[in-house]
Amino acid sequence: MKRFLVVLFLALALGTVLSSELTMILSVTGPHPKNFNPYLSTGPGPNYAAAGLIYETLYYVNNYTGEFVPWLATAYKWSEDLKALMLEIRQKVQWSDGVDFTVEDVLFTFEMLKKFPALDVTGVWRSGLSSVEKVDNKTIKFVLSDVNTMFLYNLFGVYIVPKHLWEKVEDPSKFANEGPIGTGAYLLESFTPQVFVLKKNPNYWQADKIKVERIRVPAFSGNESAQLAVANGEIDWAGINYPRIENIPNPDIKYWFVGGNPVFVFFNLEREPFNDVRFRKAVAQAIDTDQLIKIAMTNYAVRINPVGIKDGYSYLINENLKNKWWSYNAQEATKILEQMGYKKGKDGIYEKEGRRLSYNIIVPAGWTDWIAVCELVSQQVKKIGLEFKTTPVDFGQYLDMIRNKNFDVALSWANYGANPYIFYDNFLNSSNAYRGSNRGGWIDKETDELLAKLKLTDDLSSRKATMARLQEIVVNNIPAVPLFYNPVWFIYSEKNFTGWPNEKNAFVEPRTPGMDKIYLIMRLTPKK
Amino acid sequence: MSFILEVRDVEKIFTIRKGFKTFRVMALRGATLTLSEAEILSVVGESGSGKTTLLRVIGRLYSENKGEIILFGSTVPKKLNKKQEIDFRRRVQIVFQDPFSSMNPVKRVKYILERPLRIYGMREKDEIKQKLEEVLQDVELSPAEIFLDKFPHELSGGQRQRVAFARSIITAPRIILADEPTSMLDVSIKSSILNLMLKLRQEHKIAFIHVTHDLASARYISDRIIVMYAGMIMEEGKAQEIVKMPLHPYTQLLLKAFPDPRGGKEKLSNLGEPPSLISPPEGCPFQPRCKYRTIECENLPPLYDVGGKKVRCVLYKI
Amino acid sequence: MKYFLQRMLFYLFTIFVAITLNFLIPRLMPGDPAERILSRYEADPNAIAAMKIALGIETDKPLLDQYVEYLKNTLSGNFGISYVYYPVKVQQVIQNALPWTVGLVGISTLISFVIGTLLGVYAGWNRERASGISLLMISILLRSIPYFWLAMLMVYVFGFRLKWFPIAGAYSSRQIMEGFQFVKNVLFHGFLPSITLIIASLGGWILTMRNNMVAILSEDFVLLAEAKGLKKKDILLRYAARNAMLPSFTAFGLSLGFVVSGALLTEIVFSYPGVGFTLYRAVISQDYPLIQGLFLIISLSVLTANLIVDLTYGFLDPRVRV
Amino acid sequence: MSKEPLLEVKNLNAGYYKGKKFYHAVRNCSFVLYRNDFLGLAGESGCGKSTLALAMLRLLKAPGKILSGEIYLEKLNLLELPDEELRKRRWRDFSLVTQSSMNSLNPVLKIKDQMLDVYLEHSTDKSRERANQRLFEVMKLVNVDLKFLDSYPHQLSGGMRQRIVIAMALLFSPKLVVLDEPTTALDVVVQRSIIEQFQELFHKVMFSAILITHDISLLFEITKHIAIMYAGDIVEYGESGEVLEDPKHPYTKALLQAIPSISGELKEYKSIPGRPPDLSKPIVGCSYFDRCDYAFEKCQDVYPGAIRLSENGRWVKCHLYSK
Amino acid sequence: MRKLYVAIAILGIHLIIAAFADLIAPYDPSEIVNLPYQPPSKEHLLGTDRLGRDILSQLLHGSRLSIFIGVSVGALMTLLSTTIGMLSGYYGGVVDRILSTLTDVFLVIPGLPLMIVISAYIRVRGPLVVILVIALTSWGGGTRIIRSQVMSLRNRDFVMALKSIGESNFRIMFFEMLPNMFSLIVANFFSAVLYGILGEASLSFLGLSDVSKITWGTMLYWAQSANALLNGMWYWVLAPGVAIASLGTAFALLNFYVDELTNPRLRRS
Repeated sequence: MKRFLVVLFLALALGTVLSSELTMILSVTGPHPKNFNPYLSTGPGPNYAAAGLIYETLYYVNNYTGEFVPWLATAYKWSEDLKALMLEIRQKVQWSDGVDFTVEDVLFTFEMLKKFPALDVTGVWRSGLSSVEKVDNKTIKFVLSDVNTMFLYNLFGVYIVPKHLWEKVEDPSKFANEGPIGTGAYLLESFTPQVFVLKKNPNYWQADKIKVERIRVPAFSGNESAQLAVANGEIDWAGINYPRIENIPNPDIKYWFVGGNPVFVFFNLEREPFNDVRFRKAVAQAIDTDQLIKIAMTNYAVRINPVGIKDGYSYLINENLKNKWWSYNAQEATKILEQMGYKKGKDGIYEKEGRRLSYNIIVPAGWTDWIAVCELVSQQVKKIGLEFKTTPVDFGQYLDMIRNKNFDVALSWANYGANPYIFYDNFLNSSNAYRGSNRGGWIDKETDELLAKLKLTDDLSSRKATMARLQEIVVNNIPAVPLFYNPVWFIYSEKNFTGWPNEKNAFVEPRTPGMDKIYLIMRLTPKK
Repeated sequence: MSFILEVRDVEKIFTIRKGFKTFRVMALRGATLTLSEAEILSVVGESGSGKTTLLRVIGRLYSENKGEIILFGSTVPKKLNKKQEIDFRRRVQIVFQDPFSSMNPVKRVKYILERPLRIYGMREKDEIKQKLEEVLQDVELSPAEIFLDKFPHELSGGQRQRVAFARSIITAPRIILADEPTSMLDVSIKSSILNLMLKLRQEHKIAFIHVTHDLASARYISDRIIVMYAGMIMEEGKAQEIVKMPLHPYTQLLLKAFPDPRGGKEKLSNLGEPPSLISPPEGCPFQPRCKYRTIECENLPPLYDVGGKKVRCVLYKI
Repeated sequence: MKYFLQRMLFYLFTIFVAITLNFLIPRLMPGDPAERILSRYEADPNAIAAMKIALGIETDKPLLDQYVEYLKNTLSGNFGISYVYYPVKVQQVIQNALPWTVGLVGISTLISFVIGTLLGVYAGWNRERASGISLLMISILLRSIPYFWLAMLMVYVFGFRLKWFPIAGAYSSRQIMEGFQFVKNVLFHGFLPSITLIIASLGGWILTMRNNMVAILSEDFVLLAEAKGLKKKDILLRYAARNAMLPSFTAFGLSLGFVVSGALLTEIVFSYPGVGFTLYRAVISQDYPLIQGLFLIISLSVLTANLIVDLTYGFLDPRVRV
Repeated sequence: MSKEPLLEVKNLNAGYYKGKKFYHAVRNCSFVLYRNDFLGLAGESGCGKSTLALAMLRLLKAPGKILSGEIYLEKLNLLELPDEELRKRRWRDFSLVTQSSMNSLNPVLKIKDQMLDVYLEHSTDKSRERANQRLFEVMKLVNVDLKFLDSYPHQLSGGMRQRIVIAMALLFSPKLVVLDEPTTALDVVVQRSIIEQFQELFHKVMFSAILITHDISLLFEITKHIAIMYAGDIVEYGESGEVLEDPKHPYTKALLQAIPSISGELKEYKSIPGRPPDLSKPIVGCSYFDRCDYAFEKCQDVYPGAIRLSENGRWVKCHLYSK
Repeated sequence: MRKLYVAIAILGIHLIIAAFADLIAPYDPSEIVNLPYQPPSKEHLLGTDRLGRDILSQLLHGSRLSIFIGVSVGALMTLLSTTIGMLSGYYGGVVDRILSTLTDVFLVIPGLPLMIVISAYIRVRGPLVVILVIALTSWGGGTRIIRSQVMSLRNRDFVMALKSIGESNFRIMFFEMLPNMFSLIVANFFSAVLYGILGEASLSFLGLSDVSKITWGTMLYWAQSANALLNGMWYWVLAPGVAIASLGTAFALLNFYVDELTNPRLRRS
């Protein structure tokens, strides 16, 4: 009844539908909970909209280009010893309730994160921040306990909230923030669990760049209905998975799947025979990743190279190493196994000393495309005489098994982060062994030292040299077999807006959760 | 001659649960009786009179709340152990009212008859077979082979009741407790079962306690009759005498009510219905319906001896 | 009165069992539920750390203490905070979902029960005729069809192919509607799931009622009603159906549990934002507080419905009236 | 007594299907019921007496079936009457009291409502007042307190229920009341009081009755005429006293020999050996043939027709009495 | 009678398919034999799935596990409900009060939500878990029926008669009474199998079973997750559903047939 009245009220208040209105699907999660707290990221929903469209960060880090775009801060500067960071705060910015945005707000935000670690989702305080100080009305200083040049990535993930409102909140980690007031480009205009609408903030500090008047976010409770809405051309931007999207007959509907996190076949490096690099190499050469992408991922995944460096960072690739990059070669794989002393059994599976090369490859239950990948991988390795049995397990158990080193082979991913440095740290750092993205447990002193070195400098050539050595380690040792980048789902319609990113106009990773949204929307132009 | 069975002051109360309340049903109040060798004793009464309860208490299907049952001079314990039970069951057998339901419909006659023997320890195949044939002859089902392989539903009611009797005599018991053995049978074969009982008494010296509501059958086969009402024995005496000269007003009523084609009946007026067993009337249970009721009936009279008969009525107070 | 009290006691006991099951199941299962939910956010270790604090997950208390606390919380209606809809409270999530389920499932079940029972009366009365036999066969067939599959076919045929009805949701999220238009829209969205539910559960009702009718029709009082020269309509309804309904009515209460189950799958297929769909979402995203809360609410509503059926049964059957 | 026939059943054949088998439960039955007559129909279980009762009131439902025959109620052939016509005559002209009173009342309706259902259905005067008045009358007739009108059947004792069923049967002073084992489930004393009640009514309210029971002693005691049924057929008919004293049919004779009696000399009772024939199989000659001590050749092959024995309507179906 | 023949015919076809799936099926059901999402053609009568496996072969092979799970659930449920119903009905008194309260509790707690909740917590997935979860949450109805039958049997004279010859309770229950309830138990079994088949399909459809095993339920799960209907691959959804419904119908018919036999009041003349 209540909801009915709300809808009724909105209907009367709103009147006609405006032309430059963007309809987008942030994610398919069912009815919207009224939650505009940008820090609460457990369930995707209106809080996704809050992050970026209503609240903003100090800088926007473009993961696609690696570019740092000044946002609520206009400049940053490291101190000589790289232990302090000075930020210039943008002036003449107002909160949407008319109060001025000041250094105090920034200070308050970081102090709040310190007080409520639950809100510190990017981990600024956990990655070495020791204090935040206001220098003057324009400048704020971040003091670190240790040198960590990667700190920027933690820092620029924090959304700044207004002090004058949030200081009254008793526990901001349980604060749903139903009436959000931010510095961002949009204001909450109407809300129902089925749909909420954001309208342009007329006082936005870069209001002239915003041509999208309204953003409508309908709630979809099921993939089917969301997909149907997409197919019917009702959606301008959908961050959802759509199997066989190429079958949609509507010419306006386009998609661009940029590579996200890389997917690997991980081995438990503590176990035989996975601790033998020859065996790992045999598996790597047995897998035809093109086929995986084409069939299991229905062409939506993005090709990966053996060192896992994305195109945007190709300048980091160690060209000298390219001749050592391996590729699909089943005969070579068989040869390696033979050399290792394995003999083919009656069933065509290699064995040595009575041990068959038969292993379970674990994959989270319900992740249907990955299960498909596993099935295909099994078929591929079977051809060289290996048996990988697809074993979908409950997700919690899956992570448990990896964490407890209780697996042989796993299909899993590594968190790429903002750039290849972060990716390599996630992927290879022994501190991330089993618990983090280093799922196979690659433990190597040299690797760890190289990764530490990356944090101590912000000099590109020095980083490049370190990266080159890391790539060598990866290519020589194959800690895991990279298969492809998982797609970032991005479906758009050219019916109402132009300026979308795509292969030809690749300026952003079009993700829905954070700041990428506003960066993208600023580049959209209504058609009429 | 000593009695083979004595029942002394047996009381049986059932508790039934209805919602939160429990009710005590006074099914049997102070029943006392004796049984001599090869005697047929009929217990007559309407439904709810406690006659079946009495039989089942004696037959150890229920255990009494009070009182004593003495079999061959020794008291039968309330709870029998395995050995006592077999010993008891061997000597005392029960025949049930409904031959259509007193035998497991999915078992053959052979199995039904064999079970008691096996329970009581007979293992020899030939011995068992011989025994089976013997008892079937005894109950006049011959040739035995035809019947052994039949299922109960393939037999007529009378035949089934004969099988039931065969089962009960197979362990050579001394007492058979027969619970309305003819009430479910067709009129034309009723008497054959009665005759069978007479024959078994004759040939095997088996004593019967025969529970029935059919006075005519009771008169026909029994030596003595006990009349029960509302869980109590109201009158006891020789069968012929009870029927010819009933003493207790209830017995008189029962006899008058009993259909008799030749009886020019005097009219009974509407005489009400038997009392509730949960809260039976004070004193004589029959007094609310009794036309001779006096103030004295408020107290329960004892069984008076009146010329060889016993009767529970103040009219016969000496 | 005694009867009611006894039933009440039984339901209280059952609620207690349901609550306890709810408490025990996650704790009896191997693994730590807290860890499991957190591990979803492994993507960023920083986020996990933050989450762990936010959700305030403590697991090292003795089981009994946890139980007592759980009982206290549950009885005071505090089911905790949903993980998926954080920081929304579980009871709020349920409150949003419940009206839709009650509306959709309640109405459909009632309609199905009424139609099914009437058809059952018909099938029982005409059990020798072709019409009765075909009704019987249809209900046997309907009983063997998975609810969700029927729902999928409905979506495909009437939603996707013919485009007569929307395929999902409780009302349109694309336009903003005024009063009557909104009601119309809700009814329009509810039509297909409702029809699915009605058809899918119809078989059971027909079968139950038909069998009851067949049994009752052989009773003496029905024969006597005919001997009395009563009209066929009266015999059928006042004598036969009136009595045949009694077991059906009890079955109605009992099968509410099954209806909720059936509706659950139907809700999922139609993405209908009711309790069942919310449960499904909670399960796939391992939102344990929400799972627990929902299961409790589902059990409670089924129990309440059962209780109501029990209480009203007395009005239908004088024999249990005290 | 007027010898005007009220109900005439002629060559009635009926039975029921059990699986594929047809049980020919009523074979060639014929009898006459006179006005204000009290006819007893005696037979053992399975002899077809209940089928006959239902068939003659056209209440035999599938799987039961009437094969052939004629049933005249005052010259009106019930079997040819249109359904609606028959329905309207039911209970006004003839009523039925069935076997177990336990099941003959609708458990969910008050006694009063059940009575009103019938009364308002058939009465020309639909006024409630008149209806209530009539209800009170019949309740008084069977000596039941009016307060029980507001009871549900389960609240009454068996005897009470049976009285009410009888009261209901007399709502319209029908010409014929058929009582199918009305007292079987009751204790002797209650049975006696109900029978007495009924006899009284029989004298008070002029109607004819057919009493069906297996309790032959009772039947002989209270009815005017008696019909002995065996294997689906009435084998002997006559005044009760006459049949009792001088049974003609060998079956009747044997039956009377087999029933222990409460009075008279104590003698040995003999049951009838053998069992009745299988009704699903055709019977050519006399159905009692294989159990009969007097049977001769003809009995096996030739169906014995009814042989009138005396002027007062007594007849028997037995070849012993054919010339 | 015709019901019986129809049921036996359907069941027979399913059993034959299940037994000879290897011979009948054109392909290995888990082998990738073509491009994914192929429409029906001569090579693939029901097309291929998202991996390029033959859907028809999956349908044929799927009957094995579907039938196995259905029958196992039926057997387990029947075992549980017979034993509990028997003990509860035979002993009466306190035993009965405890057992029948337990039964009632399980009867009113909604089964599928409970199954889903349990499945959500159980980490191990597989046919055995599915069987256990379905059977352990759903034995209440059967138990009630058995119990009431036992209670009516217990008061039959033959049980009294057996007690009177000193037969043991165990023998009375399981050798004497049980055969009398045979058809009831069989009817119970059939309806439990139906329940098991539908239950498995439901759990699998929700992805709560081991979806890498091929059953009709998991086929529907895959079809749904591949958006089969919106992509016009209706045959992928239709085929397993028809298979479930037909097998279910066979058991429902058997159940009804035996029910009619058992319950004379339902018997058709």
